[in-house]
Amino acid sequence: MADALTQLGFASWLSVLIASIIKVTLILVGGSVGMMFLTWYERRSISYMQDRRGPNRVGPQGLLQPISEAIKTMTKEDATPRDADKIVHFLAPVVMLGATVLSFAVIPWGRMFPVDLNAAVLFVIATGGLHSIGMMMAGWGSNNKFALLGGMRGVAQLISYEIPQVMAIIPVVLMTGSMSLQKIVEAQNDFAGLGWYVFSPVGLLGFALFFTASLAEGERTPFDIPEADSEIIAGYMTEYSGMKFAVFYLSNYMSNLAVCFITATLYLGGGNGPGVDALGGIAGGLLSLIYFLLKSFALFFVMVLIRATVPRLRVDQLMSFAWKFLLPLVLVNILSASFWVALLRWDQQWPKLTEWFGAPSTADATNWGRLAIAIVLTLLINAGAVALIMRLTNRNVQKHLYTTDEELALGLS
Amino acid sequence: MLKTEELQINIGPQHPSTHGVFRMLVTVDGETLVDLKPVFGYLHRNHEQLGEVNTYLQNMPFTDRLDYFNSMVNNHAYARTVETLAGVEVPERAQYIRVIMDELSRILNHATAMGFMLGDMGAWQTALLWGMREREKILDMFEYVSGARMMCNYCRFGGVVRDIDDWFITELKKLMQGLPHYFDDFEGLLLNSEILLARARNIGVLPKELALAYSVTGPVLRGSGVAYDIRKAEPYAVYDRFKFKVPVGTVGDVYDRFLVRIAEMRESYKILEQALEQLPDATGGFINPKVKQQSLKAPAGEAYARVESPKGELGFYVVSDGTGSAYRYKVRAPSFINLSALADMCKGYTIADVVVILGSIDIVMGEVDR
Amino acid sequence: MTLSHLATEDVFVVERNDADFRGGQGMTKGLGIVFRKFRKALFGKPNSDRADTEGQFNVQYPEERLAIPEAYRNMPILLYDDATGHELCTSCFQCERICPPQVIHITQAKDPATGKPVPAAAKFVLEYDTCMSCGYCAEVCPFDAIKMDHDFELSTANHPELDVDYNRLLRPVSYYETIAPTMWSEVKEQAMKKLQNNIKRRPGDIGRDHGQKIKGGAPVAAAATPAAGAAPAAGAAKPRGPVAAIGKNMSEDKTAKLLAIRAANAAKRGGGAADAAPVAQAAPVVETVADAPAAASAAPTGPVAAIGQNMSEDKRAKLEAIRAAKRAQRGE
Amino acid sequence: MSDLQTQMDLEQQGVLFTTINKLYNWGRRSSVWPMQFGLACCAIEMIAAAASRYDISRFGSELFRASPRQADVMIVAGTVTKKMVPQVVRLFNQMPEPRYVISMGACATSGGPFRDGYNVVRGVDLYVPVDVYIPGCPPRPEALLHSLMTLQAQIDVQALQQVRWYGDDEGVVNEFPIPVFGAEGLEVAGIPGTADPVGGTPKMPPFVSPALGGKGERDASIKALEGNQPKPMLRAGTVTIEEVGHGIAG
Amino acid sequence: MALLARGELRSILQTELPNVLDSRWDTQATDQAEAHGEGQTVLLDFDAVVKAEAIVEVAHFVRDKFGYDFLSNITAVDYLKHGIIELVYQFYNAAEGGPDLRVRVRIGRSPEECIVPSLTPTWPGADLQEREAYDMYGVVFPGHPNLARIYMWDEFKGFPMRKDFPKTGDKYTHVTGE
Repeated sequence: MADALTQLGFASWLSVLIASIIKVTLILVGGSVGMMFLTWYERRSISYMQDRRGPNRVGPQGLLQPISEAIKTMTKEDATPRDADKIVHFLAPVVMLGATVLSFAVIPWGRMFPVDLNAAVLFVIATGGLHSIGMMMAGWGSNNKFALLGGMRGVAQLISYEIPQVMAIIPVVLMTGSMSLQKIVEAQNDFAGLGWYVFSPVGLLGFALFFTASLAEGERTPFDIPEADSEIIAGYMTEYSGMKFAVFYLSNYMSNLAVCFITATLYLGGGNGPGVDALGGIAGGLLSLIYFLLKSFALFFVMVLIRATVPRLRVDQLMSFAWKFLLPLVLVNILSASFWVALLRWDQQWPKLTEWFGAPSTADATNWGRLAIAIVLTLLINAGAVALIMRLTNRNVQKHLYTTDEELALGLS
Repeated sequence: MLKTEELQINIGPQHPSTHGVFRMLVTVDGETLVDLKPVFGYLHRNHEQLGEVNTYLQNMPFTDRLDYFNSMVNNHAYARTVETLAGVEVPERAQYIRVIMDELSRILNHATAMGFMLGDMGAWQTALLWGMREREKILDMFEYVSGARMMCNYCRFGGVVRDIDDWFITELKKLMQGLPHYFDDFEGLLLNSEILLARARNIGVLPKELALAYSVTGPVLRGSGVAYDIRKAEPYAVYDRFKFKVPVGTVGDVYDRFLVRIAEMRESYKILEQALEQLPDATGGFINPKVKQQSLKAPAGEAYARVESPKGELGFYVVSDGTGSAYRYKVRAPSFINLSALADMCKGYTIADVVVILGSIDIVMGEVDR
Repeated sequence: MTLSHLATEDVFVVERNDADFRGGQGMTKGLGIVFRKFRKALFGKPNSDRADTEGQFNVQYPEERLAIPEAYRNMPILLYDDATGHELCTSCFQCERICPPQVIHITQAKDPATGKPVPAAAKFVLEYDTCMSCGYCAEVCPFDAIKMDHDFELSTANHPELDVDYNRLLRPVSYYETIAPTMWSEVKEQAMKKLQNNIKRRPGDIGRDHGQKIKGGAPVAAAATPAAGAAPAAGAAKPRGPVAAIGKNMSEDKTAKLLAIRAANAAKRGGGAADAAPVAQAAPVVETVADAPAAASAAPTGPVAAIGQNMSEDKRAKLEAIRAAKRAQRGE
Repeated sequence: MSDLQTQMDLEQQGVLFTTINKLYNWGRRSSVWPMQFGLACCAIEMIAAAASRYDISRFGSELFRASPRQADVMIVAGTVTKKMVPQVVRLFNQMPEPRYVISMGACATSGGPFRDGYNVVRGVDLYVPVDVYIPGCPPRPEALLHSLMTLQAQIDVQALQQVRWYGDDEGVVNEFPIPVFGAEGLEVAGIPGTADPVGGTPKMPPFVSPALGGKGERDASIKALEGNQPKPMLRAGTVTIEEVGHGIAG
Repeated sequence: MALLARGELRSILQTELPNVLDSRWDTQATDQAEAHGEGQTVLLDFDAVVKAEAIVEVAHFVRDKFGYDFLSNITAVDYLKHGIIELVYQFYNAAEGGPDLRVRVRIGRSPEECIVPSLTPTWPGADLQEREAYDMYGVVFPGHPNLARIYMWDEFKGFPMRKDFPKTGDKYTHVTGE
């Protein structure tokens, strides 16, 4: 965009500045409008799952509902508890929102990239990690037992789930050979825009693991423990009202939006889809944006569906799920990803193999044989790992259930 | 070992998952619960004292407000007590109508109670709202016969206030067409859900002997493996004419109570089917016309009558001094006494489990505090 | 433990399936069921029958209403005869005595000439704010003078307004006949016969003076709230939508009639300004409002608009007049 | 609000201010978040109002906030007992302005059928000002929705420059006194003696509803109903508590 | 292990545990005389009235001997005119079903006499009911682990369910004059 402005006759520093301002504005507006739509979307869809209608009276089909809520929360009295740590209490929502908005800098909108960072994946994860600081600040600054409990739970959860989340991305990075989100999207453009990673066994498992870990990162059911209504009131947000609460709310939903965007980008091909390349230009860009939003909102629908269906886990179960279930699977997935890469991209790793078999590529549709071997091999590894871990988990549960050995034997037979 | 400090937390009286205004003084070590002290009285509205001032008939609508989910059952128990005291005959049709209402109440109570428990677990209202949906459909019918949705005030001494008509029976049959689908959906939603199993299995275990010592009744007792159901142990109304089974659990945990309640809904369905089949025609009348409702005077004496309310043994102990109102009026409220087992059930589990265990006991504060 | 009171076939142990392999299939099944419900609620036909367990169950309250069964009891009202204006109440104190929370307060009327009690009530105060809607007053009344109303839209900002006096308790017999035709037809003859007997024992205007007050248009400050609200809101109350059919349905003409009466009452109590316009228009409004889709969004302001406690008396009258005119326009 | 009201506002304030005012009111009226706070029977009807058939979410009010800090309206749904009323007042004090109270049902409004009891408060408006009262025991869910619409109508007629929470009005009370448990009943700061004795009439009048212009003051004009016969509560003997003594508790 | 008929317990106790019966209420005749007469406070006696200090022994006796292991209900009744408070214990036989078995204890109303040993150590289900009787009637249960007020606040004085508790019950309404 800066280049276009320079061509129009602006000084180079000015064009960079203008371009940046425009981008920042677009990100902020896009993020908040997306968040508002998201709240409406969640409330309406969860309503229909429960045979009711949901907000439909404020504006057409209730679309203006989030705006009215924004007006209300912004004008509501801002109460700070008397014994709170005022500065920390004030800064917590700022940190939360800041972290979320930062992550939007690298998130692509279809094929439009605000900033193409070559370590974008790391950047997203890093900004996600900032949330835990905001939560801890909120929990500590409020001087409230429930808030503190919520903050502690939140930090523990975020830190433990960041590990499987990061490691679930490694296969994608391996397969692409880059950490740039743009490269990742480009790499999924084979097969007429349908060469998404999710269609490979590695990507499928990676998708499932990443999505699950992201649910925990975004405090969505079944991992909404930091703000578990029925246990600890509103968690770390208990003492927040008015605008600060609105900022928490905003950042929560924006980070959910970010999670959906990132998942769609990493595994569902971002803005790729049939017809995007064929159209090209602005029309193609728009189509890719539509594809991208559709994918993201479909993912969010799954989140809503899960929220409407399942109860939440307990804290210890949450932890053991992260460490005993997600982490081993993620490691296995990295293993099978390296097999996949070795089979399909050995030209970069082992030149000797290239001499024997020729240069392989996923884009090369003639290499069906190698692709098939890769799929079968990784599928076997992944499926075997999943089956084994589940078996072990079941065993653990039954061990826990039955006290005596006979009963255990009975349960296992 | 690291030295840890115990933390005292107040859960309630205003807390989303205390089912009203119940307060628990919880001592935790980390997230593990060390001690739990229930605190009552936030909804103590002098029910028993008012029962000594009111005449027998005047007290009937007050019993509605005890366990406000099952006003029909409360009415039944109270009417039975006063009938025992005053020696009033009840026509057969009225008995059947009361049974129908009781079993409908049981279905709606279990449907919503399980919904509340799952809501406490964090399933975002879905199970609750599906239960509430069935409840609304049943309440429509209650409203039609009694005039009110929740506070039915339906029983009178020696019968019921209004007969059920064809509309009611047709609608009941329609309702019963739908109920099995609801049961299936409800079971499919969560019965085998891995997260529910993780949250409910082996949580809040109450062994058989302890359950008896704690005098718990209803699904909590049966979940612990004691097959004690007043409808079988001391049959009242016309319950001895129906074929139904008493579901019992084996472990006595939250999951068993959950399963027992689902099974009980299905058994209630069977009773409803049989009651509709056996329902006598209207010639016998639906109320004993000889009873003077407003100026009923019971002879001096005492009476205790109990029914199997969805929450357990609901009994009224009434002492009469021969006047038009009770001298002593005491309610044996099931959820009140079931609560005495709470502390024991919760020890050693985490805070997150406490709300689930509380939900699995299925309390109603109107009855606990009276 | 032996369970001698229970036969073994009467007991069964619930199946825990503890040993089953759990690999996420239970959760997936749950998600599937929720998605099916979602699909049925969004695209399927709305719930129309008590046997349905899926489909949209929602009734959009101010515009769509559930039919209320005849037996429904909300708050007690007193009846007066349309033709003569005589109240049915004879102040026999039966209801006051039976009332469990003791919210009925009656003062018997006295013959001004002789000072002897007359079978009519001079004052009748009912505390709506405490009434527990048990329906005993209506049950015991030997003269069928006190009945349970179906109007539940009584919320107000003014607490004293909830101690309702005679003027605001009175409804014509025709009103009750509309809301509960069968229940009234059972007692009608007997009630009217008793009323005729009582009228003979009432000298002058006693037993009718409250009705006179209404006709005179004495401003009862807060009375406009429930009643005036009822007119436009009930205008949309044509029980439409399949869910409404679940209850025992009121027929459409019955609803229209009910609206007309409510509107008339509102006009009477609201004072001169509103006079006949809303009464005349009430019935046609039913069709208009229900048919025009745009009116649906306008309707929620109906009951709401009637509140305005901050407004002065004349301002409210002005407003009422404007609204009546608008309604008349729409009706034509 | 109505055209007439709008017309009058326009003449008074000018178009811009009216627009801001309307926007402000619209924002608040369309998203009234209730506090998740149920006391007794009425709470079940409150839940029913949030359930599928009545669905309070259509009005944007389904976000029942468990924390008073984020709630706009406290629906007092059920009997307020003397043991509970300190919590109710505390919760209300914790709510940020603008805040509203809906007194749902007979018990919350006046103590309802239980008002003669020794542990029941005769109306929550003795302790916190109430915006909307709903009679009924319990009110239908529709009645709760109607009360929400009543509240919305009240919000509609508020003017930005007159609302109590923005001005520096002297008389506005923000913190309501939390009653203290005494030996014979509840004691309230500012009221001499036991303000709400057990088994007796409260010695203070209720608060004026904010919807009628109340700013936290009590309505001095209210008195007991004439010709109101007390129900004989003492049935056997006339021995008073002092004679028998209550040595065990003391 | 057998079900007992109403009144049977009294005769069994007379032979098996002769010391536990409360001699003041031994004769049936006086009780019947008290029970009649309209408007009179009643004092009914169908079952065994045992001494306060013997209640634990009797409870164990009926549990071990007859299988009445389920303590369902404890009711306190204040007979103001006679100056006594009666506690009615209702036991059930969980294995055999059937009606309840009532055991009574009669104690004076004054703080010195109003004492009954607690059943909570054996039947933890009695915990809340005994606390209720303490709160409402002022019956003290030695041996109870946590005998505190259950419904009223701790600062409160008096026992509201006793018949002599002052309840004025005058109305308070919001009608502003005429």
